[in-house]
Amino acid sequence: MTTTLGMRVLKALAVTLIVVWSLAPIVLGVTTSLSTQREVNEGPSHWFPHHPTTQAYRALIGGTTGEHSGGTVTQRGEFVQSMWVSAELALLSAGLTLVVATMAAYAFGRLRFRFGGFLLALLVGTMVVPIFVVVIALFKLMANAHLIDTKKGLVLVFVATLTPLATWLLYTQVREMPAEPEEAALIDGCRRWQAFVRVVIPQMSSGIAAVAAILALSVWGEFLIPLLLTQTQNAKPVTVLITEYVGKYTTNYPILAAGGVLALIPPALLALALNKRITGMLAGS
Amino acid sequence: MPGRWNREGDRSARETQILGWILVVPAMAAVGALILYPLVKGFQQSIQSGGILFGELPGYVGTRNYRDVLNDPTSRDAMRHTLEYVLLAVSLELVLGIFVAVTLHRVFRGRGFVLAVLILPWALPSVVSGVLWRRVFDPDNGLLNSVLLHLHIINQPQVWLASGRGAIIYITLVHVWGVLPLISLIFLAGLQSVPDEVYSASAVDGAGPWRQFRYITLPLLRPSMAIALTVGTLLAISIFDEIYVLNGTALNTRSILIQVYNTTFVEADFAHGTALAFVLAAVTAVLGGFYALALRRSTV
Amino acid sequence: MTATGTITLESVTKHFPGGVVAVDNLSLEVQPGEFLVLVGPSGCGKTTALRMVAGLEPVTDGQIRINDRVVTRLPPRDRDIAMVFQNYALYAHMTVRNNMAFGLKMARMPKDEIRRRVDEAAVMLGLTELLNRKPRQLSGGQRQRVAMGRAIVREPSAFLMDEPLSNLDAKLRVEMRGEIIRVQRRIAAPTLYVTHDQTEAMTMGDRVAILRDGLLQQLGTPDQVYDRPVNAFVAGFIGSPSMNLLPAGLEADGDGWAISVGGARLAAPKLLEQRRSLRGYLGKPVTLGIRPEDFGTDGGGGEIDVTVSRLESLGSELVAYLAPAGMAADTLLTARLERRASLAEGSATRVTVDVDRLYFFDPDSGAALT
Amino acid sequence: MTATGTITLESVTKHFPGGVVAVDNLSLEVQPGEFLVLVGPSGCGKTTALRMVAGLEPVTDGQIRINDRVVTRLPPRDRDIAMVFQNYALYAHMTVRNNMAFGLKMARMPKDEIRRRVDEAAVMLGLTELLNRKPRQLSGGQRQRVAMGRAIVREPSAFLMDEPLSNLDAKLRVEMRGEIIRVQRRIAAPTLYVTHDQTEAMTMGDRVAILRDGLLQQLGTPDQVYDRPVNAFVAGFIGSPSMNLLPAGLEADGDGWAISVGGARLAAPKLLEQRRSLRGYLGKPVTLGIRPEDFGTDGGGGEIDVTVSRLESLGSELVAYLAPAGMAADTLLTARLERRASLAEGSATRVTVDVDRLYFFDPDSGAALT
Amino acid sequence: GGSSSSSGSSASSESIRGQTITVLVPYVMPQKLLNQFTAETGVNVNYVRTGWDATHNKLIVANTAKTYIADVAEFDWSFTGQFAGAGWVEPLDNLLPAKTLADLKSTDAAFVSGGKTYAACYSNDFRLSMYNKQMFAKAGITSFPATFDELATDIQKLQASGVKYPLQIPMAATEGGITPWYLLTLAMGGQLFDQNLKPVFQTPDSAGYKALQWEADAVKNGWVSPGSVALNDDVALNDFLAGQSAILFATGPGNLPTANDPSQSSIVGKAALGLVPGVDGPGASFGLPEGLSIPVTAKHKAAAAAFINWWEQPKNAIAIYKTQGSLPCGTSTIKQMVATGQLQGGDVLNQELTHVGPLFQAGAPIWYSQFSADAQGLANAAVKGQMSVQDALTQLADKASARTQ
Ligand SMILES: Nc1ncnc2c1ncn2[C@@H]1O[C@H](COP(=O)(O)OP(=O)(O)OP(=O)(O)O)[C@@H](O)[C@H]1O
Ligand SMILES: Nc1ncnc2c1ncn2[C@@H]1O[C@H](COP(=O)(O)OP(=O)(O)OP(=O)(O)O)[C@@H](O)[C@H]1O
Ligand SMILES: [Mg+2]
Ligand SMILES: [Mg+2]
Repeated sequence: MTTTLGMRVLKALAVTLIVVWSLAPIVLGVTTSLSTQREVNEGPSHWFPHHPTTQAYRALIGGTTGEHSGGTVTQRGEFVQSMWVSAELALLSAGLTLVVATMAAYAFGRLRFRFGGFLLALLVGTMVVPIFVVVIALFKLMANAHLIDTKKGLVLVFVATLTPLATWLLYTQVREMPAEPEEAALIDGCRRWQAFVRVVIPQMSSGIAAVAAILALSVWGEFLIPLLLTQTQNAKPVTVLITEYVGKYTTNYPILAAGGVLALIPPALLALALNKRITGMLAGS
Repeated sequence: MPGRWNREGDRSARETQILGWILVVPAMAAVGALILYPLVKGFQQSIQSGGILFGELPGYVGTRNYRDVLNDPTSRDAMRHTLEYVLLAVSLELVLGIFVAVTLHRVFRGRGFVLAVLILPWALPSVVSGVLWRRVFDPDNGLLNSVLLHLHIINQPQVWLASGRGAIIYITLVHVWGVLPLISLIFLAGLQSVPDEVYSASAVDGAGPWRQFRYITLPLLRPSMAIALTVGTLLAISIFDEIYVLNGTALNTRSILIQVYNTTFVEADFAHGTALAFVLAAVTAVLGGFYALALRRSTV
Repeated sequence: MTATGTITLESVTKHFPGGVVAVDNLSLEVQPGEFLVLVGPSGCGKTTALRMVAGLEPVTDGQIRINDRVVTRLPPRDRDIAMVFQNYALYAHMTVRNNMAFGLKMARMPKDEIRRRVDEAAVMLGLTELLNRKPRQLSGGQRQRVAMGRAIVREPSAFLMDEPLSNLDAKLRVEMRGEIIRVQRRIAAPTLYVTHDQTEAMTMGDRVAILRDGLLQQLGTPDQVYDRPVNAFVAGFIGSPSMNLLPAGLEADGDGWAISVGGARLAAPKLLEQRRSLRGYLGKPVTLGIRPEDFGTDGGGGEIDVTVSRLESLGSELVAYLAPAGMAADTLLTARLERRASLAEGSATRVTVDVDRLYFFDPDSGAALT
Repeated sequence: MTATGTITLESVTKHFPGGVVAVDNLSLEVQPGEFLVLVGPSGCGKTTALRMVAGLEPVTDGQIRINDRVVTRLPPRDRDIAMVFQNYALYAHMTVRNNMAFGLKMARMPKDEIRRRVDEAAVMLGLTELLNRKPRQLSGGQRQRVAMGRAIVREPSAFLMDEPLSNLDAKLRVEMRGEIIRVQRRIAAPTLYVTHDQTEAMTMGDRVAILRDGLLQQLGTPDQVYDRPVNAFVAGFIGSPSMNLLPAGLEADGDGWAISVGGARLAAPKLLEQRRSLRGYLGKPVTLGIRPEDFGTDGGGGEIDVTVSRLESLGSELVAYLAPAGMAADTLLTARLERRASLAEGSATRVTVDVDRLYFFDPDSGAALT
Repeated sequence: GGSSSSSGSSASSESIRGQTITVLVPYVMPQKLLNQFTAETGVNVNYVRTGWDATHNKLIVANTAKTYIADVAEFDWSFTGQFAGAGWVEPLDNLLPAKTLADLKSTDAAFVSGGKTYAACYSNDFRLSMYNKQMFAKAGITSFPATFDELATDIQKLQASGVKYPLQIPMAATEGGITPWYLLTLAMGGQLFDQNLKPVFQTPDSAGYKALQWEADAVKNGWVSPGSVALNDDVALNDFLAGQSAILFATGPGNLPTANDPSQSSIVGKAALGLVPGVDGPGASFGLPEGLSIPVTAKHKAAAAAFINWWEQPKNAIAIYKTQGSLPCGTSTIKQMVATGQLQGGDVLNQELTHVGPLFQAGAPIWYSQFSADAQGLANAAVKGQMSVQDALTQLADKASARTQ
């Protein structure tokens, strides 16, 4: 659509605003990660390290050997391993949740079946359940099933906790989707589920991409559930590992910040990758 | 003779029934086993005594725990604070979330980058963002103080989080910073089902960007708004990390969930903890239901 | 005793929530291999009827059979039909080729055969160049042709087409008409075809069904519905421009009958007097129908004095709007005349009417008086 | 010296990504208050042209002016146009009333006035009963009328209409044609109107522009393009059924000319010899054009021996497909004949041709020889 | 030490061979040391390092669910009342060799409840002060103040010499922000609770009251920076390390090495430990030791006991100290470290140890955590001036009294 210069300036302004708002504290994180603990302690004059160093990153990846660091000691390989765990958890959980939720959303949105409305309300209603209420029973359940400290177990729990939101989001999209192409598919000889897989899902792909981002990022940032359900490096995501760098007396800011900065990379890549799938209005031109 | 064809059995409708059930089974199973079942257990916990830990015999105590937590003055204060967090955070998130989503809904060069930047606050592990914000708000050496001092906006360092109102506002801002990506993505997802052609038609009808937003985007975002409001309320009502990191369990900023956390994880009093958490969940559920009903008016 | 190649609707009714009765007790049989055209004013229930036959819309009441098999409650896929949707309903995420191939893939047809059929249909529809585009890169007419292609590659047991040519230009439309008929004849699939185009209705249909407010008005061959409409509604609906319907009186005039219409008095042909139902209207008001092409500027028949209100040239012919003398001021007769007819707008003249081709209807019920 | 009420396209070009040139160097002026009909085969660029005028599609090259104001880079809302979209583009979330009122609300018109205008348009369009429905509860034709209503309530500085009547039945279409013209005349807004309907093109347009593959072929009054097409393409495109185009030879014959076509030989009228451009084709092949209505079964003119291949009755007339003797086996002439012409399918007969109305084209370039 | 004999408990070492135990502790342990343990006992160790804050949460959840989580688990002194009261941990009295238990006698008082010892100390933490020798020298002060009066004078001297806020006390509403009050209460010669666990801090003449008043005054008088009311202990340490203040009050012994670590500290070589001041002469301090416990849900209790015993051997404890920085607990171990000069600030530490007792004479009560949570909020409100000291302490006492019912 043809647009005016004023509009374009406004848009640029809006974009800049979003970038600055999101990025400002992150920049602080980056400078912190490039400082030494000492410079961080020194405060005001040292927001930008006078002597930038990648020491924190090296410590994070390669492990520390120094003594008396009061619990902020890192071990070689640990961080990278946790990043992998996080990535694996995010992708598996988001993927599985998408499958489960898309199916449910379609059923609730398009198929008339008995108790559908009630089930939808029940499902979406569980969104409000605070983890504190279920944590004991959940822990027992997982322990009995030997799922403590396994990625499998975490994925299951994530799927259960994210499915309500994902279903709701996708449900609204199913409702807005024109029915005709799906009907055409039914006439073309599809079973309902085939029409669903081959026509409805591709039709919704941009919405699904946005929901996928929401899900993967939710899992990536999850803390309490993996904290309680994991023990060893086996299934310990990066969010949990990073908290271990907070010691009893001291917090190693650079290492913590470096961990945070590195933990941002996969989500950012994911957003970049999904950008193309998320179609928008063609603007600007 | 109406309905005389029904004897043949309605295969089409029956298939729909069956498929409907098949499609929702996985979702219901996952949620049923891992949320609903523990929820029932949790509810049992909330109407039981705390047990030997608190010098009592285990057993059901009815609504006693609920009465206890509702009568506790600190809980009451925490509820008031939580209400303030929720109102402030949710209204900010709604406005900013729609703003961000609408901006990013337009395809422009570099959108991928902006999208990637947008989600960073959310992707940042909460310990790290807590530590960073602490560096910002630190009363002695904080970034905020040093910037404002430098600009001569203030002439002595401020203890940002000491006073009630101010502290709640700052903490809410930190909260919104972290949650905005999620809310924006919810709206962005909602915008995906808005067909381009209505924008063409409305442009021709003389609607400028603002009024397109007002009359096209906003009404079509209704369903997403219900979701965003619910999620926003959910996150704000259970605000925890931001407060804990920035101001500990200080009374002037204490939220319900800090109270819940203290009760369950510090005091190991799951009976009262879950009771309080159930109160919280009930409030959220009522609000969520209210949003959903208020915004239900179907769009198409 | 199965009748292959039929579509039968038996007392089919459709209520929409909100009290709209879209289709009302419709009974209709598309006979083996027949091409049945469904016409009617906008909103009369044509699309709804088609959708019920396809199984997309639950039937409120009644029964639908395809090839004598009751399909009323069967899912669409078990009905083996192909449908062209009024709004195309293309698969936005598939190329033109895949849009057309989809139904065949679902039928697990071999790849080669699919390719062959799609290519063939693409040639027929002039889509060969566009096979790799996505629907949003097509013009309206191109999309419509893809929708058409998707149906014809299927070779189903029945065709349902909802205004499949409405977005095509006249030339292409003539070609497509031929192609559709050819395909349909070859497959011998019974076809329900909705159109707004008079020419399509008249030339393609073995029979024509006229719907109004969900109610079937008439079902007959094109000539039947044109020449012997059962009521004023059908008479006015079939034929373009529409038949002129005028209040008139039927009077005895000497040894014959005469028709008084406005200031004019037309001598009725003797044949009229043999029509039983007309006799009762002698001396009473009737509605008189005159087709635009039954006017002339020379030759015999009755004569009416008119003022030429407006002339429209269609190139090949002339449409004249004529204000007859002695009738309500805003009455205008539409006449199709030879393009070389020498008339001038505003001038008063006298036109002839072919009195052998007059139609009569009851002024209240609209029923044809035959 | 502003020309109010004009739309001007100056060398407007549109390339789509992927190399499609949808509109190619199009220059066109819709004059004050003029109703200009844009026709052309499916996919020739009509919609694209309209969208560029509306500001919905960026112009690759060229300039667009409305009322002499350059609008090429202005957003749609600053152009004050109303448009009927080919696919309606209704606001799915608004009722019919709000769909129509939207543009007026945007113009901050008083509530009463909005209500009045919408009600008025609804009556005109037969939508009164449907004002509180949502688009998805409407039939195709009803939706199209809403799209129409949305445009006409506006009283804009220019109208753009993209096949606004394609989904309406013949009767309604005739009515709507009149209404559109009335509204347009009243507002005196220049109008670009895309249609596939010959009758609409011929009766509504002050002038007709014919596009082909994005290129303007001819711009002229309906009679001009019908009677004096500039090339074989226009000749074939305008008029329905299409003009018959046949390979023929122009030969000297005694003191005059003759036209040999297939086995027949038609004496050319004297007048032909005065056509400059024709002279050079003496003794050479030409493309001969005969309009279907220029055939007859009696009367004078040239005569051609034919076999009746197929007859189509349109009720009011007869379309005959005739295989001429002495021509390629699949050549079929289309003739529009009196419905009472006594022909039988399969029989051999002789038809007459009005030799005064023959058209000639260069067999290679297709240019008309005048 | 004689490893083979000491690592075997009363259970035969053969029966535990081949077992695998899970150990859950918030500190890193070099694999090399674990390998040695395995070599000695045949027990494999699945060592789980947890986050400091998270450990308690994990244990609470697993124990409430009555589910296995580890064979050897972290046990903070503050857990004692809660965990022992709920019966979540095994008493160690019969599981560890008497000799080991005796060596830990002084520190294990914090882990005793109902006469039984529930954990073996491995991190000998207590509260004392750290100060900046250079600033003291500049202000002309030669020794660290032993009494609160001296402290007051010295603070004024320090201010006069240009240190704006000489004192650093964390007062945020966190566990780290409330310990200074506990410490001050003890140092001022009082107690928080009497023998019957009745609160005794709410009257103006009580040490607890004076202590909180002292903190509030420190804010008011500008001894500490105004931001102290929102200051957590780790930030307080950082600020001290950055050379922003002269005295860090109520810190742990493990922080001296940190102050001398050039990668973290700007005051390398300038920091020294100081005894907790008192009313007249050094005051009392209290220990916040961490120990190793065996949950009742443990699968291999004998092997777990063997591991704890192994850890407590001086040789191993010192090796672990070198990687973790947590001060060992065994009397013999400390002696050995002081003797060999492996302990920074050893003499002051040794002296302070003589003043250290448990915060609760009879072991931490079951409701300690609740009390602490209440205290954090109320004390914080008092130092901020949002509540009077009297009101805050009255409320706190009321709550505490209600709990003891
Ligand atoms: N987005 C696009 N990308 C590529 N090609 C396109 C796109 N949109 C249209 N086209 C092509 O541009 C040409 C002109 O399209 P346009 O829609 O203007 O045709 P039209 O004249 O309106 O045809 P119709 O009568 O069938 O609606 C067509 O060949 C079409 O395939
Ligand atoms: N979902 C619906 N809810 C209520 N009424 C509906 C719905 N769909 C269609 N209708 C109404 O049912 C009637 C028949 O609609 P249908 O689409 O069958 O008409 P149609 O004959 O195909 O008309 P057109 O020629 O305009 O496409 C119309 O009056 C329409 O408004
Ligand atoms: Mg229809
Ligand atoms: Mg078009």
